[in-house]
Amino acid sequence: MQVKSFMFDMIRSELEDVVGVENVSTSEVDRASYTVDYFWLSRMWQDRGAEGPKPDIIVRPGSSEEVSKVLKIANYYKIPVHTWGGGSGSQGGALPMAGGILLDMKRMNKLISIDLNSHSITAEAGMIFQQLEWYANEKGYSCMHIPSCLTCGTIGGALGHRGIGIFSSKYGKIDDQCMSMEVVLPNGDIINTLPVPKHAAGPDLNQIFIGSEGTLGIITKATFRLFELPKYMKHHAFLFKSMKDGLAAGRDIMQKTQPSIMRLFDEAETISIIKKIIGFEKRGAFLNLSVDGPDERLVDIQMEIIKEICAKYGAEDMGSEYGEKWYENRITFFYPDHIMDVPQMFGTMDTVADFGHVEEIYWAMKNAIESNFPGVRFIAHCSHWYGWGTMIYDRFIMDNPPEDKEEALRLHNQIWNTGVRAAMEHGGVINDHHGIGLKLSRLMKEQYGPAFQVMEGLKKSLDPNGIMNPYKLGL
Amino acid sequence: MISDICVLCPYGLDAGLLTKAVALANGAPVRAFVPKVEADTAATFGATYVHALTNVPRDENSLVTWLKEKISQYGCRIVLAPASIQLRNLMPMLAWELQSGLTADCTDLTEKDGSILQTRPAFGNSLVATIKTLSAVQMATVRPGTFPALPCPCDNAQVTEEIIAAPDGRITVIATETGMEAAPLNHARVIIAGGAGIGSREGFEKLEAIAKKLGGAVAASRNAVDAGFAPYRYQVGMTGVTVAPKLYIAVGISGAVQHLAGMSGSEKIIAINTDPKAPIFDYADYGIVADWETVSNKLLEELS
Amino acid sequence: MISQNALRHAEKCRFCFMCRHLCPIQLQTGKEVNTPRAKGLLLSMVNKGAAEFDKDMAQTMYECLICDACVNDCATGYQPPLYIREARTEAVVNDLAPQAVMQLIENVDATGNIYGVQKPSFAQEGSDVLVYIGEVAACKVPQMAEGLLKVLAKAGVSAKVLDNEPASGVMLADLMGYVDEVAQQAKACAAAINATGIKTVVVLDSYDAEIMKQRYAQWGAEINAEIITATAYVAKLIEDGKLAAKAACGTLGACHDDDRLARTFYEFAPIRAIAKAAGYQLTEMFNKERLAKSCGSAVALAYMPNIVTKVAAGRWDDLARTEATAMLTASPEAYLCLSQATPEGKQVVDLYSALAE
Amino acid sequence: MKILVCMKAVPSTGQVQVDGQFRLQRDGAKLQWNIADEAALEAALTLKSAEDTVTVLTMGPAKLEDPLRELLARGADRAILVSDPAFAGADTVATAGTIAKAAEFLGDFDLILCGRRAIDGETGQTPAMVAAALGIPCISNAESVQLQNGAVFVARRLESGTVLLSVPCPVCVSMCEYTYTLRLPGIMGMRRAKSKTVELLDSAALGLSPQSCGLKGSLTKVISMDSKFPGLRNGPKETDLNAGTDALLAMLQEVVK
Repeated sequence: MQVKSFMFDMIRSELEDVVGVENVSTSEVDRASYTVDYFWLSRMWQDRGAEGPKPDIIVRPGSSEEVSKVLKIANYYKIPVHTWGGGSGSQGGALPMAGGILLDMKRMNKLISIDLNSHSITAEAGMIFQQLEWYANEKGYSCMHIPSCLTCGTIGGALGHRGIGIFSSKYGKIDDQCMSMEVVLPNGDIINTLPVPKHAAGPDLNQIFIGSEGTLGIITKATFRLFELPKYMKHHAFLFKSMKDGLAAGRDIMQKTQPSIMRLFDEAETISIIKKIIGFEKRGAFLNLSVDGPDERLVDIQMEIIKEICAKYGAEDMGSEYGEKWYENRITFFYPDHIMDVPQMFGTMDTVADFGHVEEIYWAMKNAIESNFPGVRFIAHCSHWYGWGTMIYDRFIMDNPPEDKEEALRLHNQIWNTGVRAAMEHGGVINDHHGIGLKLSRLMKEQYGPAFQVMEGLKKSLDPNGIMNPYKLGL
Repeated sequence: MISDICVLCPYGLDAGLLTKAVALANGAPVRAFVPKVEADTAATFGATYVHALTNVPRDENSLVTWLKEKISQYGCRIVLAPASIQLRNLMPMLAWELQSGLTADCTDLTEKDGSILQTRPAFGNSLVATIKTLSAVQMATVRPGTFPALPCPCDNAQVTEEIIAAPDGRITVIATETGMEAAPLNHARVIIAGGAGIGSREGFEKLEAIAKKLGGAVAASRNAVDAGFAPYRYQVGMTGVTVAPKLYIAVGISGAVQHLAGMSGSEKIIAINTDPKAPIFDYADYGIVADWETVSNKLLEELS
Repeated sequence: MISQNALRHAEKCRFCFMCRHLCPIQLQTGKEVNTPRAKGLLLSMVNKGAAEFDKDMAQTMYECLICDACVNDCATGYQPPLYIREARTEAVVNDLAPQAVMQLIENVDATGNIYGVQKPSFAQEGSDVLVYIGEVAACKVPQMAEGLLKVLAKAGVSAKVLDNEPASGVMLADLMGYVDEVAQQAKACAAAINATGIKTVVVLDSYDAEIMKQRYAQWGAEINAEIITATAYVAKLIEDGKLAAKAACGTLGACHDDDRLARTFYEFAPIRAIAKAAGYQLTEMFNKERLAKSCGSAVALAYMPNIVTKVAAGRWDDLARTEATAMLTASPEAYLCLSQATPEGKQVVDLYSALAE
Repeated sequence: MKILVCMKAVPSTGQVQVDGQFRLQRDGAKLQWNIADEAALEAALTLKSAEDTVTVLTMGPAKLEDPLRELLARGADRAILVSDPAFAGADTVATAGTIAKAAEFLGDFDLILCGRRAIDGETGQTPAMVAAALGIPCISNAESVQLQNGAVFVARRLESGTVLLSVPCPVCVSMCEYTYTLRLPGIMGMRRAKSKTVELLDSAALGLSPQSCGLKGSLTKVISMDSKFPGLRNGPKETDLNAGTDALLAMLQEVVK
């Protein structure tokens, strides 16, 4: 943002007039704290002592009206606006690559209402998702959106990149759980999507803004469905001889029953992460699942059917202890020392496909990565299941990446291109629930082909000056 | 077969070490420097040349030059000694005088084409190193009790009397106060460690009573120290001492990774905890799911 | 700069967002720098020469209550207060600390307490226990000190209180980290306590109890007596029948577990026993016990009143979602902070005074 | 009285890496002062009266300059960093030779205080070797050190109990862990230390040829190193109190006899 300092201070005082002096900052310290999110490249860049992407000015809005006024100012002066919630996105979606204004949404963290009649809860989008869950739990309910970043990200962040929680196989993704939203458009207009998520009044505006990653507008409020906290939850684990048997069993389970959690680990991940965290010693494809609900009879019947299906595919019944242990440690996987960290290089290439293509995609990606990049390990598990298919949550791990940061960046992007293209060639979709952000922005046109013009049209009409989160989502 | 091997035990024979020397010598003669009163015991454990020492100065500093002359005089090439406190101080000085390599606290010695390879733990037993000595004379100290003592009487033992006329050391002993104080933590064979589950300082006094009966030492997890139940010097783990005893009893310890890093080298680990899901059980050879106080009371009865 | 060990913790926290939801200051200010992650990231950047430890960064390191909510949450035992305190030492050594903080340090130099006043004395003779009042109760919440002493008298306990009671060092430790000046205060305090020869020390402010129990021994300032929190001691008196329970007062209250009872001593039952004995009907806030949200600390209130008042208001919001009209506390620090933001129709109750009436 | 305190920086975490020549990876791991060496420094600072000086010396990588300056803040008068790539990989003989050379270079000391053993190498040989190299006696395993009219009084812990010794200067004493608690740096101390310089001594300054120090000057060589990390043992869990205690007693008898 090459604006002379006099003009810079004029804009700054205009922004202070909107949100108050104490909610605007240009201090080095504030700017530095927005240069890293969970994206490996931004972490590696900092770890190597390099300077990350800094915003020029941080603005902390307190209401939708303030957001609207800030966007009007940004549009007038054509200053890029990057929206930052929890900052825990793994795709670089919130990184202020173009400098300009960094809109930190976390002041907007108020609970607006809980409607126990229609089982819904409404809150401002800057609230950390765990706070929303606690407000629901207080009344005996739950949003059943429990991702590993429950305590890290905000409501706006989860909606921004179409997040998912571990109970998604039964309770759906964030885009299934969201009923309606208030969004501030790039021109400053404050709009509301229709009050109910299912209707026949034209295309669904919710689904346009969910997953837009701050490029089409800023989500300021959202209403979600509430579920009664499940009284009964039972866990179980099985060991399949191969990933192939596991996938087939998973498909039948999803069609005959409704598990809330189901995770199938490939042989490589079973003998590494699963062994390390829950002490499971055997080889093969480990599967753990949970069934929950208000009625114990319904839970037990489903568990019986699941045991029959797994037996049919030659699985060994490992009892409930490992299943419980996985559930108890579901969050400890993500704390320092357990989760992978620099200096290792790693990436989580989740792709999603129908049952027909899932297995060939798994082998295509595994071979593409391991053959093209010696010294890179590939582990995978299927953690979110649908009636029509599942997703592969696969990771590549390189223990000692190149010392030079530019070389490490180049290699990282090459591995990503190879893996994602291998998935797309076999009918896989670029991402299931981590989002596109900066990391996969360059591959969106390859994924959509001519269909991408629809999104580009939307962008051109809603954000003619291109100020909203530039370089992200391919827009 | 190793020739010119000698064992230095001026303050008391370590029969196990002598047995190991005899084994390493494998037929070659073994020389031993022992107090006169233990001269014939040395012979029964296989020493061929026994130097019966009298008038041994209490301060090991004064013994260095005398021993240096003896070693050169008899051309000893492999010099072994027990890793007692005084000999761990004497041997390095002797090694400097002889400009020879010395490895301390060895847990094993193996013969390799005429010289010895020393094995010893590093960094609290999480690393085990094998070391070769490059100098002509090779020296090593060995932890007492490492090798079993096996009699192997040598009938043609030659005993020579040695009255040590060492210059009187400038160190004068003023007072001695005997008493077996609890073995220091990283020396103890048995350690009983308490966690936050012990709940009070009095609880730790009960562990101390048990430790005294076993001749072992008491340790504590960081949580117990932070809660003020035990002093900082008991703390085992990343920010405390690293230990590797024969037997480590973890009482009321949940098993944080920082604690495990400090005691995982123990030969046998026993965990006592009321919570069956405590992570410590996964790292233990044997677990007792019970309240620590009842188990301790029962132990105290049985031991007294 | 900071020690290698503190840097190790900072470099584990810099990319980890797992405890972001708990920081009571971030929940009010919404600032990214008011999170343990950001502080770890900044100190790692300074260590790698990519950022400068300036006045603003020093200010950030003081925008933290050291309430241990993040420490309590971390599954692998990492501790942001370790590097936050050391950064404060660095700030004071290089004269970068905020002016308000330097003023409190000068007050301590002049008068031994952060308020820069002559610490009111509650001196009295006694032999069963020594009661350590602490500067917050003495200077700012005297009725709580009087309440506790009355309760002990009612229970027939002969309680001694030191004349010009020395500071425990906990305030200075929050202002400048664990440095020699704090250890000197600790040694002086331990000496005064040991001089009385009394074997039980009842500590009114749980912050004082924490530093006495956990740090004094490491600095060679052993107290050869049993340190017990006032809540635990009074609850024991009730349990032993030495204090009669009062009639129900008809008010529904909720107990606030202060930071040290919640996350250092894990002591939850005593405060509730005292509340019942004081005649209150009890309900619970959702965030309670180890997850109790901090309402601020006295030293933080002294150097950043506006932020701490907002944090106290945040704790009142938790009460607002229950039927209770009274926030019950036995900590002078919590009482002082909560009373900065008492909403309409609600009251903050000092349990010792309630029990003593 | 001139007091020298020799200290060693050791990796502070449980996890330790080894490089190609089986040398402990020091640069990756974070470092802390060896626990027993901190007791030695505190003993020196306690003994020190106005006209005495305490010089603290460590041999190690250049990044130890800051931690050394911090020791100046705790009360040491001079801080010496003996550092040179040629010193890397030194065993105890080479280390002791280099430290002794540095001690001679800095002028004759009346009392040398060290920790009795380092928690990483755990050989406990260096203090005695430095003493031998300087031709002075060494008293190891000390619990306390006092000074009375020019003589040093040492309480030494032996297997049989504690012995109180008196010895004239110069002498080398190695301290047990936790016998003295190292004082914290003060704000005043840190401000003074900021202006003080940490003195660097390399092989050239000490007149040591590369062949006589570091890995080349060593008389012992590590030829293999294997690591035993906390492995899962998954032992059986006994829930019956009596059976559990009896099994525990059996194991105890076996170890204690």
